[in-house]
Amino acid sequence: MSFDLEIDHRIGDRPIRLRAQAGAGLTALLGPSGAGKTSILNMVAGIVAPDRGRITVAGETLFDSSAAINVPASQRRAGYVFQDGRLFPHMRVRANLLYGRHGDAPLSFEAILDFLGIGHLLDRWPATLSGGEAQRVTIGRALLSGPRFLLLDEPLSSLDPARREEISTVIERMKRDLAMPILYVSHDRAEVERLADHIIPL
Amino acid sequence: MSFDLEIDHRIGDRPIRLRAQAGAGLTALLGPSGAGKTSILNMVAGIVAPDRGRITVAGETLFDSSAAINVPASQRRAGYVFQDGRLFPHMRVRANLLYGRHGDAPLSFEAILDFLGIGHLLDRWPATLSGGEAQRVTIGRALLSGPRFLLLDEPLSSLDPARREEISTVIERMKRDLAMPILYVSHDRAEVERLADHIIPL
Amino acid sequence: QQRGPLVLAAASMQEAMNAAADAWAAQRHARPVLSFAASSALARQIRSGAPADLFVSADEDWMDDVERAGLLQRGTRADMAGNRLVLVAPARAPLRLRIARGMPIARALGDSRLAMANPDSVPAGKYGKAALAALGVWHSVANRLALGDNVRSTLTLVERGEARLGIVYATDARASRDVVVAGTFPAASHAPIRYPIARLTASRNPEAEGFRRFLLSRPGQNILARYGFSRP
Amino acid sequence: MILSPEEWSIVALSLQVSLVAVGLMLPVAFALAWLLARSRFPGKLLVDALVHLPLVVPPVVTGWLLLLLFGANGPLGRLFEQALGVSFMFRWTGAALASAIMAMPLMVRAMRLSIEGIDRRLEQAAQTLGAEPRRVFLTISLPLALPGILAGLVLGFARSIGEFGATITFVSDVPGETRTLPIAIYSALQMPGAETAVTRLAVISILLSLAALVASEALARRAGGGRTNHVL
Amino acid sequence: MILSPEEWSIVALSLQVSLVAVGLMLPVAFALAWLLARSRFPGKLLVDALVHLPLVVPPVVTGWLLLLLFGANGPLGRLFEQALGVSFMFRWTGAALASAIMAMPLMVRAMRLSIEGIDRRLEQAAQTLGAEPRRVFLTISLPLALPGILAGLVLGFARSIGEFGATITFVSDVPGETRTLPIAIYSALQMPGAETAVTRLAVISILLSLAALVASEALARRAGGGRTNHVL
Ligand SMILES: Nc1ncnc2c1ncn2[C@@H]1O[C@H](COP(=O)(O)OP(=O)(O)OP(=O)(O)O)[C@@H](O)[C@H]1O
Ligand SMILES: Nc1ncnc2c1ncn2[C@@H]1O[C@H](COP(=O)(O)OP(=O)(O)OP(=O)(O)O)[C@@H](O)[C@H]1O
Ligand code: MOO
Ligand SMILES: [Mg+2]
Ligand SMILES: [Mg+2]
Repeated sequence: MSFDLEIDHRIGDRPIRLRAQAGAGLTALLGPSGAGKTSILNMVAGIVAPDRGRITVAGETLFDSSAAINVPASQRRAGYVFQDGRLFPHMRVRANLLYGRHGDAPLSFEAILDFLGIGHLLDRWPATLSGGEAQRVTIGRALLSGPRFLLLDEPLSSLDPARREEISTVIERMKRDLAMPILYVSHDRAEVERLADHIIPL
Repeated sequence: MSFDLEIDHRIGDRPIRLRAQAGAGLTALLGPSGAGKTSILNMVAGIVAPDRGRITVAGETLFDSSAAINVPASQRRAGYVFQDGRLFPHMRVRANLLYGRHGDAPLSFEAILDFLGIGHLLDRWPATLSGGEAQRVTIGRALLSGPRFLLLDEPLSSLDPARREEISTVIERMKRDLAMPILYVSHDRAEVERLADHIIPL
Repeated sequence: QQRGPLVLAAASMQEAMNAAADAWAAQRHARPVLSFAASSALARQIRSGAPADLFVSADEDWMDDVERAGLLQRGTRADMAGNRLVLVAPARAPLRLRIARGMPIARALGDSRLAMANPDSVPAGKYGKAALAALGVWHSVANRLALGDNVRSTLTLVERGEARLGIVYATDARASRDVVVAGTFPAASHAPIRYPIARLTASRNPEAEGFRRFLLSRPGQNILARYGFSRP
Repeated sequence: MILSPEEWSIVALSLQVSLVAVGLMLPVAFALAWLLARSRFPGKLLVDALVHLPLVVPPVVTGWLLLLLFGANGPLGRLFEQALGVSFMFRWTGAALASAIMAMPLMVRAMRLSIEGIDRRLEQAAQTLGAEPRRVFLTISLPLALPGILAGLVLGFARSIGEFGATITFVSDVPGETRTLPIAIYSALQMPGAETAVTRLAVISILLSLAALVASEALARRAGGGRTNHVL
Repeated sequence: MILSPEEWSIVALSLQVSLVAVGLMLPVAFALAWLLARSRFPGKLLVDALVHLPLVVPPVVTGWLLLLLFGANGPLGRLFEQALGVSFMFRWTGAALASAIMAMPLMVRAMRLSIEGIDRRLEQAAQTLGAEPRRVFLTISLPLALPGILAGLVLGFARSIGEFGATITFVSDVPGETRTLPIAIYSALQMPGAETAVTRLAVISILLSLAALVASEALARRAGGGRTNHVL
């Protein structure tokens, strides 16, 4: 099982409830805006603790309210590409990319610069990046942190088709060659159909 | 002529140069990430002054470096949907929506709440909105400001297909029924093909 | 070289005490370390166990306070200097007033105020109030006062002409070029003004007693007199 | 704790002085903070240094400078008297002026810090929505700087409630006009054995600024609303 | 302006006292600011009030309280003497302690303001990248709070350079140990006619803090880099 999720949570006045198991490969979370997709990624990443439930990724239990297990976010080794970027504004692009660097990174620094096309941005401050440039740096930062699984929240929105294609290829390679579990949020039907092995509707 | 653009600008070490004229309807700006699309919208909106050039929208000259014309952003009446949202964090959704309210708004407050599906969010703070919810509020705020033209920077990214469909319909209606000039940035080929009357490649 | 004794002295004695310390040092003694502050602050420091040698107070009350706390070496308290109280006016608007019973001080003030130190807390103010009361004019100025936290701030107000009259010590008036003495209060109109000195029980410096005696000796007294202090 | 009538009047005066001081300084400090945060101009460093001046020199020096400038014989003092009929000497207005000047650097710094933190892109967004500069300032910049404004108010008020040195040097201690809490406290501190009175007055001061603290926290919470995070 | 050897030693002492005071207070103030910004706990208001205390009560009262606590007979004074061999009375260490306490409220407020402005989502992002709390704090929170830390340092340093009332009340005016710039200024002010000396010393103070100002602005600019706007 890649993901075994059992989540009961209330955010504001909206209840979020999910029971899902997904096998190897890429699992797409599908649902309308506001359905709770980002909230679920946050819970799997360990940023938000569900009110109740259990979260198991690749056989490891990251959270279990009944057993009082809650692995800290810093030890979950999720490669989380946030919907809202969250580059560190006080570090240049290079420092952002290297922030979580980990020996186990599936791709080398150079390879990542290359396929994301961000080699020329290394000395820039995040505030000077265009929308798509910032998004690519965010993806690079997550991949360089040596993740055991990926949480991708609309990672390809605001990228041009050529770039999209390249990054999709890399994502496919990671799930195939590295057997990396991936939880993927997107509204693009074509994208989901191409990439997803499982779909969890919300 | 909807848009008559003649722009020479340097941002950081990247030169942005554009000569384009586009007739009535929706004009799509197409180009890879970092090509300068957002920068151009900023210049048309009046947030950034080009180093040199002329910007005319629907016959009105908003900027002309040779004639020292530079209409302030507040008087250009652009309905600008920013790539990065920019909701006012200290105002609730209602106040955000009404901030630029103008008698000439093409759609009533209720109609906008309705087709954007944000009626239930009126009393919420922007910080509690999901990505798609925030984006819809941003669109609503721009439409309610009684714009004479629209600047849309990837307005439909991070929206689910159903919502996307509805908003596309409204955008089409505005350009058709109100003859509103629209400058549109998107990477979604299908979207552009459906909506655009003219395409400016960058 | 051995450190000189630490002397805590009232701020108003600064120049005179410095001169005395220089003279003492010229006799091949270590120069005393002089520390000036308001007598109240010094007394509190002594009470909190400060390791000092001599205390010179501008005020008998604070010396009494320290004595009651048992912090004075028995038999070392003595009156070191005296002073006179004067009425001063700005040099730019000089004024002479015969200081006597029922003097027209209120009229002399006009719409201005009488600057003096706070009679509840500062010694110069205490003496000033007593003197005005003895002359029967306190009530005529009681609501026309500008009270300072020390003699120096009173002096400044008169120097600047913000107050037409002020009550300060003769030593202060003498040191300032911007005020003139309008009159000197009769010694009988207030309690004698005395600056007591004493050695503290915390004193360890072998030269402390020597310096104390020097201050009370004829050469020491002559130095103080140069700065306008009278014999106690 | 039951206050005596005299204590009440001191408290009332202190409040009046501090509120007027902080109230008057608020727009001035904000304007200075804005200028320092947003503009580059020759002499900016000088303005910055002048703003910090009352923090850097001891309060008595500030009081002395105020006396030179705003005394009845000072150039600005004359101006205010003639133009507005406002005089400062020995008046509560002078105490308020001294407090305001002493509070200035604290207020400016806090506000400047918040102004520098404003996300300029939000101001641009407001412009494109048709807001002219005035409206952008009032509805976007000002509310976004609110945390700094509140912090500045708290710091300024606390400083005012505690201001002593500049006030007494400038306008002296005139009961009912300039005898604020700290001046009363200082007088009491100079009297042996008046520690109880000091403590009472100090506790009153603390309670006053506690009230200000609570009020500001409540305001901050109300205004804070959902602002803890920026979104998208 | 050429300084006399005595003036040089006063400047050196002032710098030593202020730098030690601000340096020692920096971590304490940051910890307090962090606590007040991030935690909710019973008694938080009390801590907040205590932090503001040195601002609210007149400096002499703070000095008096320091004397009671840290004097040779005070409970904390004894503790420091026995545990660390550090004594405060009449020593520059006492002047530094007084300065640090007086600077505290300003430093805490400025830092707190910046800490409250930190975007928590960035700290979360760092966590998901494998950073444990310590690293998140050092690499994200601390640098993001830098503008407030710098503002706190400037305010604290300026306040230290100007601190007078608490210092003289606590550790008196001892040349070479506690005679900092403001105390020297005060001494000079007590002597009629010493206005030139006062002005010289005041100008030195101002130049010192101007230097601090310039240094902080330069630091802020260097650290600021591209931080003026948050992005995406
Ligand atoms: N301050 C700056 N210094 C250097 N380069 C800058 C600066 N600001 C922007 N740029 C560059 O200018 C280019 C144009 O940016 P712009 O935001 O207009 O791109 P865009 O076409 O909107 O891209 P995207 O589709 O990724 O949003 C980008 O390459 C960006 O990195
Ligand atoms: N503090 C809050 N109070 C009330 N409701 C909240 C709060 N925070 C989030 N919500 C709501 O929780 C729901 C789930 O949000 P979430 O961000 O998970 O949605 P999402 O599925 O990612 O949507 P999108 O596709 O638009 O990004 C949304 O409707 C949002 O408005
Ligand atoms: O010399 Mo004093 O103790 O200021 O009156
Ligand atoms: Mg989302
Ligand atoms: Mg863009």
